[in-house]
Amino acid sequence: MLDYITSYLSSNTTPGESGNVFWALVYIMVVFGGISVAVMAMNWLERKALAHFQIRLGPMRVGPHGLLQPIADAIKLMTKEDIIPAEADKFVFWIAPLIILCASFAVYIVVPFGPTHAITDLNIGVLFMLGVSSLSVLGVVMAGWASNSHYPLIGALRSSAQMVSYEVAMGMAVVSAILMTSLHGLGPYGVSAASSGTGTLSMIGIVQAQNEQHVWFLFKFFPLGFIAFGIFAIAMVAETNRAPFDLPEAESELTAGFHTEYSGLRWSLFMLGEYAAMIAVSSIAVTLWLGGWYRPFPNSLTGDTWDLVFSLFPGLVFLGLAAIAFLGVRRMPKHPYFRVQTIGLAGFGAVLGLIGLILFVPPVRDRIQDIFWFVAKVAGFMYLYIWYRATFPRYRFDQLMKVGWKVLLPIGIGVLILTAILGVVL
Amino acid sequence: MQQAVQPGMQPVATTFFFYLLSGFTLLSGVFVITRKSPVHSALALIFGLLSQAGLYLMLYAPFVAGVQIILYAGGIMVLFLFVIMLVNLERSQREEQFNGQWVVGLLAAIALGGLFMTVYVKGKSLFPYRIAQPVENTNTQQIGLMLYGQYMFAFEIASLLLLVAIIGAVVMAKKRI
Amino acid sequence: MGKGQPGDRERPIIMTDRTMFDLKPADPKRIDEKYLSHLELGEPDKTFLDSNELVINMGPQHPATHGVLRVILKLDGEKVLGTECVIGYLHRGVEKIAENRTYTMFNPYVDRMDYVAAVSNGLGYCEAVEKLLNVEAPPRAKYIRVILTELNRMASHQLWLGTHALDIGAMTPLFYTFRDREEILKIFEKYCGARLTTHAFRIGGCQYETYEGFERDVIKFLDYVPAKIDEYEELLTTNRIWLERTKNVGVISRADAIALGVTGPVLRASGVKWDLRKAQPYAAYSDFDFEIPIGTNGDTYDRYTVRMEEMRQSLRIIRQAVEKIPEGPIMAKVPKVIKPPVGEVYHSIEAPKGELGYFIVSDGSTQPYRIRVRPPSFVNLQALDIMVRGALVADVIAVIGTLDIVLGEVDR
Amino acid sequence: MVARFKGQYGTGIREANTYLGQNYMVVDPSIISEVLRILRDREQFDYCVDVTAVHYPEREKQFDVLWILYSFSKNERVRIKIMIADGESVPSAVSIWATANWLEREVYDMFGIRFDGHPDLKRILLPDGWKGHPLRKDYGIIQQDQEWVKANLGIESGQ
Repeated sequence: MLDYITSYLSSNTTPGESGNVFWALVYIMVVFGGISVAVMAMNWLERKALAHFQIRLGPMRVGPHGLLQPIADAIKLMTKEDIIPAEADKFVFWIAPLIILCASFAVYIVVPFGPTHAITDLNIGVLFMLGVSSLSVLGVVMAGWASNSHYPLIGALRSSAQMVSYEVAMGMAVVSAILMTSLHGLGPYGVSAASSGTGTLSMIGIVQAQNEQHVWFLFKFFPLGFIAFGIFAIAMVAETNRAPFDLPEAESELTAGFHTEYSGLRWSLFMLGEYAAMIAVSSIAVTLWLGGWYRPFPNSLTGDTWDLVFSLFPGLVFLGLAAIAFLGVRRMPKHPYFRVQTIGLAGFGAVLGLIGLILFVPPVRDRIQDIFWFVAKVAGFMYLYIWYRATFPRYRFDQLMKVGWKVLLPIGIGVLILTAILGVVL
Repeated sequence: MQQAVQPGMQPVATTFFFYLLSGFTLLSGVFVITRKSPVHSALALIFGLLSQAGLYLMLYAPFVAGVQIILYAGGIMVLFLFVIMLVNLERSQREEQFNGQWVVGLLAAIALGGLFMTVYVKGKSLFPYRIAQPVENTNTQQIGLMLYGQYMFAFEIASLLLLVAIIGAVVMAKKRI
Repeated sequence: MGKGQPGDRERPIIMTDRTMFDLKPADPKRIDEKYLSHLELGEPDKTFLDSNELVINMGPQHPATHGVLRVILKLDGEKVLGTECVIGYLHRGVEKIAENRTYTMFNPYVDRMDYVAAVSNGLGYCEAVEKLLNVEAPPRAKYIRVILTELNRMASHQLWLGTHALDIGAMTPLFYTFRDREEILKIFEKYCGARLTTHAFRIGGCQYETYEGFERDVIKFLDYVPAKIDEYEELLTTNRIWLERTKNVGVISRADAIALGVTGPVLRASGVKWDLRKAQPYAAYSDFDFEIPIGTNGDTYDRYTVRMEEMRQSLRIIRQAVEKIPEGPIMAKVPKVIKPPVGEVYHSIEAPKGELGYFIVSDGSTQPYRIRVRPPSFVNLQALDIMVRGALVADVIAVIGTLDIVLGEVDR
Repeated sequence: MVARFKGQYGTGIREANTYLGQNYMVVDPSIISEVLRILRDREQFDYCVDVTAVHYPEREKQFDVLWILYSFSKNERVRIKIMIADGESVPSAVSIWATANWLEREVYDMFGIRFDGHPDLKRILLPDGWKGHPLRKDYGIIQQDQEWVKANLGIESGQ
């Protein structure tokens, strides 16, 4: 049994690929645990960032600068009464949030945090991702129907129509990205070009293709990559019912969309699912267009000096966070009431500083590189989500569908065709 | 670039998973028929399709599994659920679930049972001896080649058919657009 | 669509088919049908699969109706066929109370009608009674009145912008506008002790002399705010989605606007260049020069630009007023007990929402015989039905926001 | 303008003068709708500011119904008044100015004056089942329709 475990460590493939069930389970635990922690952190970040956009402070009371707020929310939701409407369809009502949760978490199986740090490397990675993300529509529709009242039903139908139509646009953008993996502009027939490699659907393959071609797909065939990325960015926001496209939860018309009748822990499952879907979709965007786990400018700024500089980044980031925490401690009012909070914040700062120092230790530094850069890029997307939410008013439903079908789709198909032509012609 | 199929790839089709997935498929098949409310049977159908996708994976056909998830579970079943919800199904729920022709049902069951028995008893001799040899490159590429290579014509006809169907649907639901 | 009861109850498809708070077991379909019976609404056009025509009740407690307004919408799918406003939930019978109060006692009631622009209500009432008494407020009092009314117009428009943007989905303007509105309320509080229902004026002039830091505060405010208005504009005016949600939504033509008696920014957005402060100047408005912004095609976006420009014009007026404020008494010689001669008078001012008029009939006693208040919001709300026909449900919310109605004034 | 009307209607125009700079005209109820139409078309009083009423219980013609009009072009305001007894009805001005719809409904709600020709004359501010018209002088200020309150809200009285 022991060698079964250690045998995997030597091989340089993903656990799923090497069929090693034990390590696959470990990876799943790590990734899912990481995602839930990320969701909690995202919850805190969203409330604080949104507040500072709107010149207010956001949660300050629970823990220093509201740091314990997500935990307080979680406890509150767990202890809240879990109401099931009288004539609701018990089974469907119970299973709907589960489906949404499974759909959004299933995407992480293929998300590559590093060359070997992915749960498995399906050679149909992207296809699997598209398929699973379309499953969450089922959950939404069922949630709306099961709560057996008109507002959630209309909200559910609206949001599922929105998700289905933006999935098509998303698919177009993704296909044009995959086309880029194989077309180096060299081989006459991209697909069968035996030269440097065949097109691939596997996520790790795509990232490695970007590295080999020394260009992020965002900048490949200059305008096309960018437009495809733009379409994906818009479609991904609509796919997760966020920011300008959060019509189903538009308070002004329908009360709260498909999860109106849910409460307590069941409702928090929806929130967990929504945030997980957000992180999942932005990690796909990072993989496809921003060169997965490679550090920025992997090829142009090569040489060990640059490697050293970039490798220091993780440590510096954590030390910076620790500095901000200590700045907060210094600015905390001296009143005894705040003593607990100052100690808490100081402790938090110390922990961050410690992590920062550990990250400078060479062996740790190399191993952490891939994961750090991937997570940093995804975090950038998260901030984008919050920024959208603060600035944009809401689309009306028919405008939303118009943008989906009449704007994104034609451009998507156009980009697809142009990429193919450019690939063959160049 | 990693090869399509490494020689060291352990067989995914461990027997445990096989029985598990086929069991799920059968179970959901039964549920589809017996459930009283149409939404429950639709859910059972979705579950059945997903477990079928798992079976495809075991036959080294990830592309078909992916398509199965996207098209069947993600696309068609959503439309099923839409139709079930929008059309007011109260009357059908109250009708007698199993109507009279159980005699015909019984005959069909016996015939099918006989077929299964013959296959089970005769075993291998019924089928020509072929083992599923590993394919030379990835399943998706193979399908891509054939789809756009040999069966190009059929592919175009199918897309034309779909186009006509879409236009028909639009005309049917058209108000004065 | 809902799950059928085992029994054979036909389930009508309307929002409030099972209201828990329905005291009388009246059939909900009958109540809503009765309201809409008179409107000659086109039958929803039948498509191949017959569409279900829906009666939705945007009830009194709805997040987007500014106060207790109930709008019954007859929908064909998403499109609005017709609306019926049910108002009166906030009716306090102000005009009946007026007949049993003396002139000075009625003054605070006036602030409670349009609680967002309380100062303008007070100004209208005091000037109407002064006209009845044939008394003229001293120049310094007039200037103070103009400054406070224009500040109040600014505050009312800021509140409108915040809530209107929130209804359409943009959350941030709400906080920007309320932060700046706070400055104005501080000035009111320092001057007359109250922030919202200020009761700042008396018949014949102003009650209080301006506190010594008044001019300094107002000037500090005048220097601080223009940049902030640019901030609102920066956030919304060129915002793609904002344009999409407001361009030609709730359009009302010039002729309809005049026929429906709509006044204020809503009328000016339809292209009618008419402002009471210019047409029939009152309270020292004739001494200041300012423009009247007008719109072209009377849609929500034009009303937005008109009100934003009006905010800037108010600042210009206040600046001129503060610089040219004369010295002198602030109260005209008005008898302790006001007994106006027998007669009647109609006086109206330009409130932030539109023309606010007072028609006072006096029978020579200390109590007015009849006071009729002409509320701009009540008449503007009447135009909702025309503006919303053929629009979508989301637009109804936007149009209610752009009409800038306050229910206290609609119901009186 | 008053001279033109006097010439046309003679006795129909009861009285026309100005008080505190605001001119008003008292008209005979029978010809009120033509006068209003002429005022709008010929005299361009295209904006009907307000329709209201005043109750004088001691007079035999108890109610004064007023139309306050304003003309954009001439920047001028005028008040047209008619005197009617209790129970008489007044021709509705909805066909002339659309704004009169709700204003007349409120006058009916508060005074009980019926406007014939009005598309949908019913109470606007008070609940439908309410009895009595509050703004009449004989309607006491503390009196309040107990019976409606008991039936609908199930409480003794609003006080």
